[in-house]
Amino acid sequence: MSDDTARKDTPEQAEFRTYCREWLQANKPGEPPVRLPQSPLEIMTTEQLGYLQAWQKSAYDAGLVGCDYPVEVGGGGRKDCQKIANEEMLAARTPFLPNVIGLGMAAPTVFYHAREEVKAELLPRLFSGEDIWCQGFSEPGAGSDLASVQTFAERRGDTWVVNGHKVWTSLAHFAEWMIILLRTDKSHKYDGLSYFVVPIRAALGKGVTVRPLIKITGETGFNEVIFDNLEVDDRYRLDELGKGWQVAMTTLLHERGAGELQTPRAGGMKNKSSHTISSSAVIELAKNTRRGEGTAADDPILRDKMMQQLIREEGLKQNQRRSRVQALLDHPMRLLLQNKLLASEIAQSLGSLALEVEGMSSSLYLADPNAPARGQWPMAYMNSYGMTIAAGTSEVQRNILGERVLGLPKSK
Amino acid sequence: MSDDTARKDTPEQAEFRTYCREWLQANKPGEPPVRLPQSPLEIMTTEQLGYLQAWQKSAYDAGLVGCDYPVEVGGGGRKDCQKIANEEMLAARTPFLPNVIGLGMAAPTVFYHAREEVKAELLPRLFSGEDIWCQGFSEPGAGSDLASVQTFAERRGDTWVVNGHKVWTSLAHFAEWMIILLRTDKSHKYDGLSYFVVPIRAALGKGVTVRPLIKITGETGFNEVIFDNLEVDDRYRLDELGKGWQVAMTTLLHERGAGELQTPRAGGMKNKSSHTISSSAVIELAKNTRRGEGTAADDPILRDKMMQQLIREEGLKQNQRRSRVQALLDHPMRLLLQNKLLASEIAQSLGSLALEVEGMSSSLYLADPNAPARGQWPMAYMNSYGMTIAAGTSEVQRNILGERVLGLPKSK
Amino acid sequence: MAQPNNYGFGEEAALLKESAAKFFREHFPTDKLHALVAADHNPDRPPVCQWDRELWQQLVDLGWTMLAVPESAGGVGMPVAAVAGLVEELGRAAFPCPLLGTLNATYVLVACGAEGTAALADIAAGEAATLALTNRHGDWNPAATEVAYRDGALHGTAWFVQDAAKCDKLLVCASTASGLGLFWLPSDAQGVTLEGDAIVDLTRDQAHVCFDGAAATQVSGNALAALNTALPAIWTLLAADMVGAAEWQLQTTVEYVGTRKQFDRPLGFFQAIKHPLVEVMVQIDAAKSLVYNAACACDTEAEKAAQFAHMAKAAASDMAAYASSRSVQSHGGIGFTWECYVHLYFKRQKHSQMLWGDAGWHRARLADIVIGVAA
Amino acid sequence: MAQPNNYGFGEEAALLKESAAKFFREHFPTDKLHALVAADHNPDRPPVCQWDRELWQQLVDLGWTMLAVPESAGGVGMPVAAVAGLVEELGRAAFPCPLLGTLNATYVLVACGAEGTAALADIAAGEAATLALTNRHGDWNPAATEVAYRDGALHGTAWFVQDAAKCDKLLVCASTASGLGLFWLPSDAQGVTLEGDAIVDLTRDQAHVCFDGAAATQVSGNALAALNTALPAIWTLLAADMVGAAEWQLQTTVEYVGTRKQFDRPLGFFQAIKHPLVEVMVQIDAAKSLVYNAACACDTEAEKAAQFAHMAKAAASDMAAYASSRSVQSHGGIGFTWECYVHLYFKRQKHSQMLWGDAGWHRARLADIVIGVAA
Repeated sequence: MSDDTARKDTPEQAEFRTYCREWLQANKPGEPPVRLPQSPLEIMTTEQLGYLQAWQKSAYDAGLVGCDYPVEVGGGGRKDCQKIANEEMLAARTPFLPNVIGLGMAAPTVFYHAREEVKAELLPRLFSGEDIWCQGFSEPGAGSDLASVQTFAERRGDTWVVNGHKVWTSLAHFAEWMIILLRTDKSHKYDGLSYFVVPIRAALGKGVTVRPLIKITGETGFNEVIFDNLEVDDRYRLDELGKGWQVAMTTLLHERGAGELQTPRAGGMKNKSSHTISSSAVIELAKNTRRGEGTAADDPILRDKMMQQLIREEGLKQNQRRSRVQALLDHPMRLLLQNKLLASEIAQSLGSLALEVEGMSSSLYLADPNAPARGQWPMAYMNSYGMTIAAGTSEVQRNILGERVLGLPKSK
Repeated sequence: MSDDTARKDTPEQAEFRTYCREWLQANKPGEPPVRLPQSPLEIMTTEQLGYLQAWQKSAYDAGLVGCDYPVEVGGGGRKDCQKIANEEMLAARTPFLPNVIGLGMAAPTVFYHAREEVKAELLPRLFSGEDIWCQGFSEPGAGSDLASVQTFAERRGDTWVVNGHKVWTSLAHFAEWMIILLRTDKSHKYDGLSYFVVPIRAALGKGVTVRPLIKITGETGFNEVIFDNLEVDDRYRLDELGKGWQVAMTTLLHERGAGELQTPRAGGMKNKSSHTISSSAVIELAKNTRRGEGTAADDPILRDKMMQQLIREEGLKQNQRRSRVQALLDHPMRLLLQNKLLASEIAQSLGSLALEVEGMSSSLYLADPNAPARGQWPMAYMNSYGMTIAAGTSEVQRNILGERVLGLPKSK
Repeated sequence: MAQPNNYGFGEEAALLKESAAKFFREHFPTDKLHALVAADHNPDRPPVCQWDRELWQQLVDLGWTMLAVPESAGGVGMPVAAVAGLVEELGRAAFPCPLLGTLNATYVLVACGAEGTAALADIAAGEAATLALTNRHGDWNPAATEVAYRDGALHGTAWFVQDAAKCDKLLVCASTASGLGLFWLPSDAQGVTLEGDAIVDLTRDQAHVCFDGAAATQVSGNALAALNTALPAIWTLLAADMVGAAEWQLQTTVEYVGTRKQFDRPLGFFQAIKHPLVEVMVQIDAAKSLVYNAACACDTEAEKAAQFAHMAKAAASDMAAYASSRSVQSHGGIGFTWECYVHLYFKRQKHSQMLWGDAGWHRARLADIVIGVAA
Repeated sequence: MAQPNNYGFGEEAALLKESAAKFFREHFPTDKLHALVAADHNPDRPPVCQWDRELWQQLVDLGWTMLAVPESAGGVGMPVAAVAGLVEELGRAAFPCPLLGTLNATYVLVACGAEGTAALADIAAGEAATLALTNRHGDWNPAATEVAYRDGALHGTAWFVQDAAKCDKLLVCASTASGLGLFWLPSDAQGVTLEGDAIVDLTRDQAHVCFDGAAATQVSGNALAALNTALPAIWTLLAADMVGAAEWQLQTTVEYVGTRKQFDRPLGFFQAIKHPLVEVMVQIDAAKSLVYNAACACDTEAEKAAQFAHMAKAAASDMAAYASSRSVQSHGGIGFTWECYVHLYFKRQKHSQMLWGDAGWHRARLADIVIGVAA
């Protein structure tokens, strides 16, 4: 980190930063034994997962994960220290934390809306990564339009009986728990929704079936989950009956990085083989790609496109920086709500540019020894559509921005 | 014309083509005494109009205008000969015909929907160009949404009393007659519309006021027309009461070149000073624009953009050619309905490209002696917004294509 | 000479296009394609060649592989415009087969004149062929070939050879003592090894072909002249394939968004979905019009053929990228799954975009013709 | 050295930006601008300089023209980041005045070191200045200047001089016996003729300045060094002006489409209108963020200043083109009329896009820095 960042630390943060730095120097894991996926959502093998879970556990035990949560729920009881840990883990180029849905979406939602004893029961193993979490919002009939969730929970005394079908549930095949949006009342669209946490692994064959969905890349990694009379204790309901939509907002807000609590983040470690997804990687690719007499990096049109890409990336980066400078902001959500749209579309144009740089070699895929960058670019380009579609398509993001920020009339 | 085209002529067409060629050789007007506008809708001075009216009159007297209309209404009584005349007039690079709204929109509408005696009264002087026509569809509150016309016609026996406000009426300041969409019934949106022809020049000060509107280019040329108790005889109503919307469709269909009757067209003549609006003109511009050591035509990025432009132009041209090859068509309107959208957007990107080629010199406007191409490109670029907005914005065109051709559900 | 108004696309051509459409509709619906090529989803899957040999044989028996072979050489001698109609339907079906390669070889052999007739007879006899002239960098300049002809045999490797595993013959561009030559040989000849590539596109196979002293018949001593004559038709037919594939993408997507509901409306109600699909249609139509214009130029206006073919392939490549992108995006989550057919065309189009030069490559060459070579 | 997280945009800067916003809101609403510059619509109108001298004087009295002058030279010595905030508000008001020119001259003079101090004193004393270094082809490479200094006087013509008619002083780049030099002289000096240009932009004046043996004070013998130091700030401030102008375009258009009804709905209901305006906002925000990043680099990270300023101006130019286009299109027919204010900003933005290099020019230079000069 730049000293400048350090300069702004509180005494607690400064002391904690030093601690993190020293611990990471001593304990950062070495070169992984397996090819690491590009993100936690692409974890495909138990080898990958095992290696990453071990890392999260050690980071948690050292106090680098969940620092800002109270001690009672398994947190570190510190103040504004997660960002310090994140900065140091990123600087140290550690592996990423595998329990990404748990840390980014489930933890804050459970923390703000679950009963005390449930928090104490679930959060420690979530922070340690021992329990992987997944999310059950989307359904075959409810994609962008979350509120039309049909999966139904019927009350039987203190038990709920769940029937229905969730899709795009990343990590479900590894998950112990799922945060889930359920319909408890068919007569109201929004107020008929309630929010639960439900067991997955423990209930396999006992009301829960997990089927892998295959992406257009050929990768597995996300799933459909079918509920057939799964019984869930009422204690696992979050907040009041019919308040599911409001609870889901907590989840989505934190997913977009717009929530109260800092999500624990680590990463930066790459296999020697693997490549980052950024314009600088494409520039490197171009420098190493022969074009006529020279390289693709000499082609004026590709140079122009690579600079357009670089400028868009820097713009997003500077948006995130400016979003913390009050005097240069108007609408509070204006920049935050752009993050997902920009990140996903920048990734998409980057992928398409990389294929243009590779030219005919972009036809070569993972298993081809002659594929540039081991065929990651065609895969990255295809995966970018997961980003522009999942968690609210780009079209929905633009509606949200037009309506919430610009105040234009609703399009629905 | 290519011999190939000639090869396809019927005997009547072949004989008429020869006649046109000979007449044009003998009677094509010489270099105009005034700067010609880029299109009839930009006619600003009576000098320009006078010169062009004289030309239309002589072409009409020679039988080159209105050839396919029956003799009774002042036409030539020929079959499929207007296209021959058009081809020959274009090939001969004559001036264009000034009464463009009359020929393209009013004539077919009057012909299909007016009473016999009204046709005989109005069409001859329309064809000859002695009477200039204008169109009164748009209103301050009815732009793209034509059907919300408010200008009201109240019946008093055989007379209609018109009150209201029309805008974007090109040529109104020269016009003798206006085709106009009026509301005759406030209780039905579509069926409450009726279609009339109303006098303009004769009624100035007697119920009609014409005010010039100024375009963002600074040019005048279109107007707003205010009706204050203008009295119109019922004979000037076209078709039945409440059928205005259907009649307007005849007008718009012919405006889009999708109608039964071929619109008389001429043109191609340029002042020595004036420049065409096409990618080849921009390529010329680039060749004559210094850039560093070379010219703008050596800049790879500009070359790429100029070729994109050229390809779009050729694509539109080939669309029009393919639209007459049945075996290569599916939906009958699919290509025709794209014409306006493509032509206007191609003109817009062309203008913007020309400014990029000119660089800092694009800051110079008409009166500047150092302005490239006499400052026509900044003006052309600005005028292109007239094209993407008028007669149904590009947004509306896309709705029409999506709904009528692709069969997608209506967006309204 | 001027082009005929109707692109020379007469009744015979219309009939051929219709029967091709009918043939693929009946014999090769998309679910059959998916079952044939998408059984194994593993992204690490090794090189593989998946096609329906019987169906291909029917296509050969229909005479479609010899359409471009002149009657003098025992073929049908159809104009490029008519062949483009057939290829458009082939693209719409994304039918995995060596037809394009065979047609490409045909045009090159025709341009070789007398020396090419024997080889053309093989094609007229129903053999499939493909071109081998690209180097490891995917350079489309034939002079960059890595294959050399010496001592009566070919040495070196040709890269990015399309549908190689489906072909009986190879038409190879190789450097010789006296410039670039073209050579004809069986793909299973002594000294020829096909190294399959592991590619993204599931509807094609691709290989780099290693020549280690393979005997071959020279069919031209002036490869550049022959190729320059033939390439416009080659570019045009690939563009026709892309137009057909894009029509499938548009139609399939329009059907989906017309029925799939979100926010209590069919997706197609929303202009954010509708207008991009209109733009797809607009781009398809321009590319299609440019394809038949280029084809017609190949048939009747040779001096304009290259210029118009550059336009057609450039337009088709940009169009295909956009059509593919919208086909997946408009399908939403389901479009991101292997089960949904759109990825088959998405991948085929990506491959076609780069094949025989991407949009920028063709525009750069067009500029050299229209503007003149840059100072 | 690293940049401060907040761009060094502290309380003082925030205060300045607010007071500037307030000043223009109160003293120069858009109707006042329209009345001032749009009285004559004639497209053939001769060159003209229209501005509000009194209001400019108030701005001078507020000390805003000497903000960038170091305290040592009698100025305020504000960081570029703070000045950018002021210029953003100036752009939002499209206020016709020579502030940008004066700031540009200031940064160049500061970079001239000791030789520049006397000239800086003129600016600190409230004089307005502008740069004169472009040739007739609008080449942004100062070495291409057509002005030469010989026998103690300037000869030749400087083109595309901004707001020349509003300035007291000129800062001229001229070739000398010993390389490129910078010269300072009164704009009404003996031997100086301002030839006004007839320009599209109604909110600026522009001239080509003819020097015919005009005496001038040399302020630098190494113009390139001084300009290379100053240009990043110059590019950044112009980009800030464009961001402010675009915020006006966005806000004005959003208000219009929120009220104007078509098909019984406010225009803004339609995604074909809404989503492009969202895209305008997204592009404004990226440009704005890049502007303050570049400004901060000018203040604290000189070695990155050029790189970040190229990004800012490139992003701002593309953004301005799009924002202008959507502002007119979304207004429909009314947006195409002289009466509607949007054309004032449309034209100012078009001018700014080209001024000091368009997007492509800046990206090409950025590429030389980031990728290295092409082989």
